[in-house]
Amino acid sequence: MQEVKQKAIELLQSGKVQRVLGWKTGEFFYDLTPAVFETVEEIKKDFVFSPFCGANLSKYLIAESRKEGKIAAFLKPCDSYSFVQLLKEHRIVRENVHVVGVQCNGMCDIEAIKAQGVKGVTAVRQEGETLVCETLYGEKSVPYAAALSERCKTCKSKKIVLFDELLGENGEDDPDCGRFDLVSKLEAMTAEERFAFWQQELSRCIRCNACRNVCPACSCEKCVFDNDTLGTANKAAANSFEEQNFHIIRAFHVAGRCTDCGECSRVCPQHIPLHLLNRKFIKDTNELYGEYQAGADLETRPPLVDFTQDDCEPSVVYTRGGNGK
Amino acid sequence: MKKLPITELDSFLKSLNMPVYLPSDDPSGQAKFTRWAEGVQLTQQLNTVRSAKDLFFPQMENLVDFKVQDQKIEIIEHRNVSENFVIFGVRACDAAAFEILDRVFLSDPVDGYYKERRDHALIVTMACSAPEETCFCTAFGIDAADPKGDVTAWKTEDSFFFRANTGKGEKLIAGLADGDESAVQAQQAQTREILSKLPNGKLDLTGFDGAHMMEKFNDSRWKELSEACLGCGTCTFVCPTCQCYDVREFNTGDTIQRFRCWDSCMYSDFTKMSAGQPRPTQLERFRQRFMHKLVYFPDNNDGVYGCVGCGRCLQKCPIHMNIVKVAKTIGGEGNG
Amino acid sequence: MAEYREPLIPMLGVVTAIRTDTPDVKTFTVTGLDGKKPFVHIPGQCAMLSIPGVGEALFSITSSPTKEDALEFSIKKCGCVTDWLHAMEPGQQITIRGPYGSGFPVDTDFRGKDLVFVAGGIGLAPLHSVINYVRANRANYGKVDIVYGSRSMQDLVDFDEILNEWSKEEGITVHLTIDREQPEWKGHVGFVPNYVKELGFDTSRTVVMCGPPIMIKFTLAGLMELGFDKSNIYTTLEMKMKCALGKCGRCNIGTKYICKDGPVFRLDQLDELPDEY
Amino acid sequence: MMHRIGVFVCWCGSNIAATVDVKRVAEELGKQPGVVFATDYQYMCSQSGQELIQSAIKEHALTGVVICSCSPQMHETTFRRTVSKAGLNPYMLEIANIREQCSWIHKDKETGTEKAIVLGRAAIAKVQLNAPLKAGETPVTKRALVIGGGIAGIQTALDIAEAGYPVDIVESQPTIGGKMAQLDKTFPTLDCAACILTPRMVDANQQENITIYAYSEVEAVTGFVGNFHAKIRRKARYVDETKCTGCGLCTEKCPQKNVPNEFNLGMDHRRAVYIPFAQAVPKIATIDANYCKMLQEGKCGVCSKICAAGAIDYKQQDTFVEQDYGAIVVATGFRPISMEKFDEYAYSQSPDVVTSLEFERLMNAAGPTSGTLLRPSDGTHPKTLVFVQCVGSRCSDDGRGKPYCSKICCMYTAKHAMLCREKYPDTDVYVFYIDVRAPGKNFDEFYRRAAEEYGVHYIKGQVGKIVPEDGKLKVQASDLLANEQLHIDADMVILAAAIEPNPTARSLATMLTTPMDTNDFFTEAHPKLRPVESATAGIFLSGTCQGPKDIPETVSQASACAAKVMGLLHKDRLVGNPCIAQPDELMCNGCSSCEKVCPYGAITYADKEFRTFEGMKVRRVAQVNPAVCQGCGACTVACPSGAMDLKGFSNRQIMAEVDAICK
Amino acid sequence: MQVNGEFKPKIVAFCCNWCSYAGADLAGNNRLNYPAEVKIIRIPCSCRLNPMFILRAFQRGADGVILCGCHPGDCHYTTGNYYARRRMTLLFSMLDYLGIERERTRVEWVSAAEGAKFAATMNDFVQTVTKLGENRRLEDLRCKK
Repeated sequence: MQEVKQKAIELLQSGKVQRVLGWKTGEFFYDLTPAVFETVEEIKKDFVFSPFCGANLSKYLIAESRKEGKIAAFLKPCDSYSFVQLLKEHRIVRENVHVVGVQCNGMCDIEAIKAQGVKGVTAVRQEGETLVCETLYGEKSVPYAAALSERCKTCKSKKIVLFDELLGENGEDDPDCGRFDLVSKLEAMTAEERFAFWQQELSRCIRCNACRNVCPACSCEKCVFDNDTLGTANKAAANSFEEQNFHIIRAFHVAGRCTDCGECSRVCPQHIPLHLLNRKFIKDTNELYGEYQAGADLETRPPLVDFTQDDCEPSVVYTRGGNGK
Repeated sequence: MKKLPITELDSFLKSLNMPVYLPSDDPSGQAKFTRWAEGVQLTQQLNTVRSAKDLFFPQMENLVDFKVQDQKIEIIEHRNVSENFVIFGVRACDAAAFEILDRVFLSDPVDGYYKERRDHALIVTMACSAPEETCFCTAFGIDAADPKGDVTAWKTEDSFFFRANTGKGEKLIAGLADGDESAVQAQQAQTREILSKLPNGKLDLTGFDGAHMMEKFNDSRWKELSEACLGCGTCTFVCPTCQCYDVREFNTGDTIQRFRCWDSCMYSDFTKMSAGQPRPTQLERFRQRFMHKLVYFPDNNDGVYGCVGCGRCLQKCPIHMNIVKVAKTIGGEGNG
Repeated sequence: MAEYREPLIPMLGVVTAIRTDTPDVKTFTVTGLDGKKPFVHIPGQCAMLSIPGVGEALFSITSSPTKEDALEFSIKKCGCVTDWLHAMEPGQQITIRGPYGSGFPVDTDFRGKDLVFVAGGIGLAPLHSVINYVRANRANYGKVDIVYGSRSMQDLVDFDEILNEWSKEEGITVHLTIDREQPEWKGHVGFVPNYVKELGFDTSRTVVMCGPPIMIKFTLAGLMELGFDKSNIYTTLEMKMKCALGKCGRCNIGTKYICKDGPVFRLDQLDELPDEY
Repeated sequence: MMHRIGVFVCWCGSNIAATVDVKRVAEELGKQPGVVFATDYQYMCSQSGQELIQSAIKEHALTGVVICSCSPQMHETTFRRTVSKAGLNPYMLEIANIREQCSWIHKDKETGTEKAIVLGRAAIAKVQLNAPLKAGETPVTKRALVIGGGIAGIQTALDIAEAGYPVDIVESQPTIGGKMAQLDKTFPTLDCAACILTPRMVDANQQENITIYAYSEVEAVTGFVGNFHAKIRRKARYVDETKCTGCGLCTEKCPQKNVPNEFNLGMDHRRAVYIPFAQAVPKIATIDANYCKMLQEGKCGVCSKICAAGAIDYKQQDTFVEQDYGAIVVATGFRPISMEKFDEYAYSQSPDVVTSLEFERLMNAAGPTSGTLLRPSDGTHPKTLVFVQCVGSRCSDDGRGKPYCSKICCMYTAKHAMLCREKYPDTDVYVFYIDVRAPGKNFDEFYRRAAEEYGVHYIKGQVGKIVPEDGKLKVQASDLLANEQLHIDADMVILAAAIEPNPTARSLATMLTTPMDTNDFFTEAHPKLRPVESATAGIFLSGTCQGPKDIPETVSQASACAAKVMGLLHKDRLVGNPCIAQPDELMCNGCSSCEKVCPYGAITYADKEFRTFEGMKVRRVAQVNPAVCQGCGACTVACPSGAMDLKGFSNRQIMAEVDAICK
Repeated sequence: MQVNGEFKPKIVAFCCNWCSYAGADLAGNNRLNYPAEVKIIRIPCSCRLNPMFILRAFQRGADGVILCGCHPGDCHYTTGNYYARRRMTLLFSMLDYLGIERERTRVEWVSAAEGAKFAATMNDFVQTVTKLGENRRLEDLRCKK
C-alpha cells in the first residue's frame, strides 16, 4: 500500500504529472474520499490506498482530463474498465491522463463489518485473514472475507485493461465469478415473485440520484430525468411507477455501456441491489448477442448499437427465463 | 416513571388506539419508521436509515389540484385532516431535529401541511444505549441518554421505562404501572460514558456564526472539500433537518396536481434559471449546504445549528464527505 | 387578522387586459375573480403568478399601490411561463399569490429625499411601481430624476406613459437613452451607466436602480466615482424561487432570503452578504 | 405556448360518416384545449373542402390544423399543399386517420365515433407541439442506373437515354435481352420474339447515352434520391472487351464441349468459351471459368492461340466501377419456378415433361433441335401433347407453389398449342386449365382461335398424375365439365410453370432499402396511383420485378417508369424531407452512439466551445447533415441524454400522442 | 378500463410509417375488423420507438403496447428494425425480470401487404391483454380516474 503512495509522490516530483487523483484519509479508517493532490506534502499527509478505496475514480477524469496539465490516476481493475468505456465514448482526454494500474484484493465495506454485529468501529488493522476492529465497546475481530463488499465477492476481473504503468501483477478475467447467479435465481422465480421482490426493493428508493451521479456511464450533460424541456423530468419517486420508470430507463440507458463496476449498489443509501438490473442486461446481451464486456476494449461495438440479421425476435422473452406468468 | 415489560409492548401499542409509527426492520434488514400492526417488531438497530422527518415532511405530497378548461381554472383543495398519531422510538437527535424543522415550517407564514401533522403527533423518544462512532449529537448539546419528546422511553434488557414530559405524554402512559428509576439511571450512566468517548463528540463549532459569515464563506478550502462531491442528494435526503423543497406539477391528463417534493441544494438545477445560475459549480452548492447548517441557520435562529449530529451523512455519503470533515477543516481550533 | 390561507395555495385571478409595450414585453392587468384588486402591496413587492400545467414564477408588481382596481405586471418573454403569458388572451384565468418581499422603504427612508431612478430595459417594471407611488404622494418627496435606457426606442417600456405623464409632471425630469442611433430618435444615445455619470447627480440623493446585472455593475462603479455612499443606493435582485415564503431554500444570499428579506436591498447591505447572486 | 387549432372532420361521403358520427367528433374535438374552430364536411379533399380549410385558416388565424380523414398516406401531401397555400407552414398539419383505422373497421357507430374522437385528440395534442419546418434542398445527379437488361430494362434505358440523360444498364448475364431473347414467338400476334427484341438491343448498344455493363452486378448502393452512389462489379470474362470482335472462332475451337447451355435451358451444350446466342449484345465472348481447362487446370490455351485479336486474358480480374446516380430502376425480371417439388407431373423422371420455356426453345430455330419439335428422350416426333396450366400458380396450399396467378401462362399456352397444331397438323393437343384468363387486347380472340380454329382440346380440369410408362406419358386427369376421368397417353407434357421474381432481387431490395411483398415482388409506392415507383424515393420499378406481366404490359410499364425517372432527373434540386434528426448541442455528450446506428452516415462530430455557467467549455457534439439524414430516428433512441430528437416526430410530440390516447 | 362491467384494455400500437402503418391501412381497405381498443401512433420507423414511450403509455393507463415494423431486412431505412429488435428484446426481458407481465408488450413485423396479418395480430394481442386484465404492475394511480 505504501508503494502506491510512493508512486504518487514520485510522479509528482518527477514533473511527469501536475496532479494526482487518489484517495484521501478520513475521520475513521473507512471514510476515504476521492481527491486530487497537487503537492507532495498533501500526498504525504493525506494520500491513502487501503482496502477501503472502493470509490471508482474514472468518472472524475471527465472533468479532470480537460483541465490544464497532466493528471495521474490510480485505477483499480474495475475503474480501468470504466476508464476505457469513457475513452470509447470520447469523454476523457487520454493525453492528459497518466494511468497507474493498481491491483485490488477486493474492497471492504464498513456496512459489511457492522453487519457482523460490530458497533462503533473507530480503527481497524489487518492480521492475516482477519480484521481486528477497535470499537467504542472494545476490540472485535471479523474475517476479511466477511468484510468484503458485496460486489467484490463476485469480482468479474482482476485485469487492469489499460494503464501507462502498473503496480504489481496484472490479473485475469474470471468467467466463473458467479456474478449472474443472483440474476439467474431471480429469473427462475415466477413473475409474481419477481414483482414482489422488486417492489420491495424499489419502494425504498428515495431518488437521491446517488446511483446516477456516481455511475461512470451516467455522465450525460443533462439527464433525461432532469430535463423539463424534454418533458421527461422526474424529480421525486412519487409512486411505484416512477420508481420503476427511473430504474428501468436508467438501466436501459447504460445497457451495453455499463462495465458492472457496482458503484450504484455501493452508494445506494437504501441498499437497493441496483447492479442486478444492470447485470440482467449484461447477462441478456451476452446470451443473446454474444459475450460483450463494456470497457474491455476500445473497438468492439456495444450490443445495442449493433445487430445481426438473424438476431432473435423479441418474442424470445415469452419463452426464456422464468417459469411462470 | 412507568414501566412496561418488553413482551407487553404490542398490547400497549394496541391499547393506544391510534396509528403508531416505530422503527422496524424491513425485509432488507434496514430500519425504517413503519406503521405498527400486530407483528411489526421494534428494530434492534440504533437508528433508521431515513430520519423521522418523513412523518411531518414527506418526500412528496400533493398540495393542490387544478382543473383547466379553456380560460377557466378550478382550484381543488383536498387536504386530509390528520388524526392523532404516535411516533414511537425517536432518537434524541431526530427529536431535536423536529425543533429545527419547526423553526422553518412553523414560522410565519406557517406551513399548514406540516403544522397539521405536527399538531397531531405524539412523540415518544427512545434513549440511546449503544451509540455508533458516527454519532456526534453531544456536539450540539443533545443528551442521547435523556431525549426530549412528549414521552421519553428507555429500553433495558427486559423492560421499557417511560417518563412523560408533557401533558399529552402524561395521558398516553397513564395506564402503565410505575417503575423504579434505578435501571434507567444505570443505563444512562453507561451511555454517557460511551457518549463522552465519541470520536467527534466534542466537535468544536466556535466561529460558525453570523459574525464570521464572510470569513467562512470565502475560505479557500471549500474547493478541496467539495472537489469529490457527486452532487447527489443522499446527505440531504437522509438528513433529519434538511427541508429544502421543490414545487412541481404533474398532469394526470385530467387534473394538474401541484405537489411538493424534497429537493437538494446539492443538485445542479436547484438555483438554475434560464437567465443565470448564482451557484454555478458544485463548490457553491456544497458550500451553501454547510454554510446554511453552520452559519446562516444559526444566525437566523438564535444560534441553533441546523445539525443534530445523527451521523447519517457520515454513513451514507458515497464519497464520505460530511459535516464533520467540513467543520474540522473550516472550523474551530479545538478540533485538533 | 385575515382568515388563514395556506400560503402555498394560490387564489384565482383573471387577466382583464393585455397591453403590448415592446416586441417582447407585455403588461398584464390582473384582478381577482370578484373584479377587485387581489391584494394590497407596497412598491417593489412581487407576486407568484402561475398557469397550472405550465408553471409558477415570481414577477414584480409594476403598478403602484395607489392603483385601486387591479395589479399590473410588465413581463418580458423569456421562458416557459412568460411565453405562455404572452400567448394568452384577455379573460384568461391565472393563479396568483402574494405579495412577497420587503419592498422599497417608500414611507420611511425615501421620505423627503431627492430621488434618482435608474432603469434599463425591463428593469423599469419594479421601479414603475415606486415612481407612480411617489407621483401619487408627491409632497412627501423631493426632486425626482428618472434615467431610463433600452436597446432601442421600440424596447422602451411604458413609453407613452413616460412621455405623456411622467415627463410633463413638475419636479420630475426624465432622461431617456437608447444604446444605438436610430433615425427617428432625437434623444440621447448611449449606455445608461455612462449617461448617469454624464448627468452627474448630487451625491446626497437616493438612487434606486434596476436593470441587467451588467448595467447595475457599471452604474454602481460610476456612482462610486461620483462619490455616492452605498447606503443611499437601492436595487432589487432576482433569484430562482419556488415557495416565496423563505422555506424552500433556494433564494438565500447568505443569511438573507430574497423572497422575504428582499428583493430590495441597499448596496451597503449587499456588501455584507456573500457574492452569490 | 398554445396554438390556435382548426379541426376539420371529413365524411368521405359515407365512407366515414356511415360509421362515425362526424358531427359529434367535430363537436367534441372543438372542446379540446387550443381548438378554436371545428367543423365537418363531405369531402375535405375536394376543391371546396380545401377552400373551406383555407378560409378557416385565414378567418380564425389558425396556427395549426388537424384533419380527421383518410390515411395520411392518401392525402397528407394534398392537405399540406392546401394549408401551405393559405399561408400556414405545411408541417403545422396533422391527420387523424379515422377512415382506414376507424370507420372502415368498426361497424358500431358509437365505437367508431369514440375512437375517432381519441384519434383526433391525439392529433391535436401532437399539432400543439408542432413547429414550422422547412425542407433542405439537394442537387440531383443527372444519370440513371437500370438494374437488369431484359426488355423492361432496355425499354426504360432507351426512353431515358433518348430524353438526353445518361443511363447505365447493369446485366448479370454476358448479354442483355433477358427472358424475351429465349422466346420463340410472342402472343397474340405470333411475331418472332427475336425479330422485335434484337433491334431494341442494338439500339441500346448504339445509343450514346447508354452504357451497358453486361456480366456485371451491383455490389453496393448508398445515398438517397438524386444522390445515389453505386459500386458495380464487372465480373471477369477473361476476354478483353475492347479487343474481342465477336467473331466466334474461339467458341468453335474450344475443346471443352460439354457445358450445359443455359440459353437453351440445359437441353444442349456449349463450349467453355461462348457467346450466348448469335444476336448477343455486347457480342463478346465469355470464358466460363468453371469449365475452362486453362483456368481450372492451367492446361489448354486453345482460344488464346487462335484469337487473332489477342483478346483472351486468363489473368483478368473482377473490376469495379463506381458511379453517382440520381435515380435507380429495378428491372430484375423473373424466372419459372422449380418443378422439382411437383412429383406428380414426373418432371424429374421424364425428359419429355418440359416447362413452357423449355418448349419455347424446342420450337425455336436457334434451339437445341433447330426448331423441329422432337421428343427430348428419343428425338421422335411427338403426336400427343398435353399442356398443363397453372403449375404452381394460384397454389395456396402446400408452400411449393405461389398464391398468385402468373398471368402469362394462359396466353403462351394458347400460343404453343396453336403453333404446334399449325406446324404439325397431325398432333393431338390437349390443354388442361382451371380458368382461361384472357383479358388483354386481342387475347380472348387469340385463345378462341386456338380452341376453335386450331382444334386444340381445351379441357377444364386438373391433371392428377403423370406416369412415364413404355415410352409414353400416362396422363390421368379429370374433365370437370364432363365430370369424367381421362387417361391420355401423351408423347410430351408441357407444364406452364408459375413465374417468380429473380432470386437476386431480395438482396438487392435490402441494398436499396426498398420493400418487397411476401412473394418477393417489389412493392410499388401506391398500387393504383404510383405503380412504377417503389416506396423508396428515387427507386423505380420496371417489368416483372413488380409482378407478373406480359411483354406489352412490361414495355408500357418500362416506358412509364422512364417517364418518372426523366421527371426526377429533369429537376436540378430536390426538396428534402424536413422531418430529420436534430441534436441539441447543449445536451449532447458526444459519445458517438448515434453515429453508430445511422444507416446513412449523416452524423459527424465537432469540437465546439460553449458558454456555460461555469465558464467556456469545449465539448464534442454531434452534427447532422440535413441532406443525408432520412429521418428514421434510430439515433434518437441510441442517445441516452435525449439530445438527439426528430423533427416532426419529436419525443414530446410522440409522448403527447401517447398521453392523449391513453387518457 | 371497465365498460359495462367488461374489461376493455387500452392498447397503444406504434406502427412504422412504411410497412405497418400501410399494413393497417390495408386492413382498413379490406374492412378487416380489429378491436377499437387499439389506437395507432405513426412513427417513421420502428427504431424511433424509445422505451420511454412504452413506459409512458403504461403510466398513462395503457394495458398493452405493441410495436409493428417492417420485416427484418425490409426496413425502409435498411437497418432500423434490427436495432428496434434488439432494444425491444432487452426492454421486454427487463420488464419480465421486474415481474411485469411479459405478454403486455409485443413486437410484430407487418408489411404493407399484410393487412390481414395486421388485423389478426391486433385481434390476438387484444385478446391476450384482455385475458391478463388491467395493468396493475406498471401503473401510475394518479393517471387513473
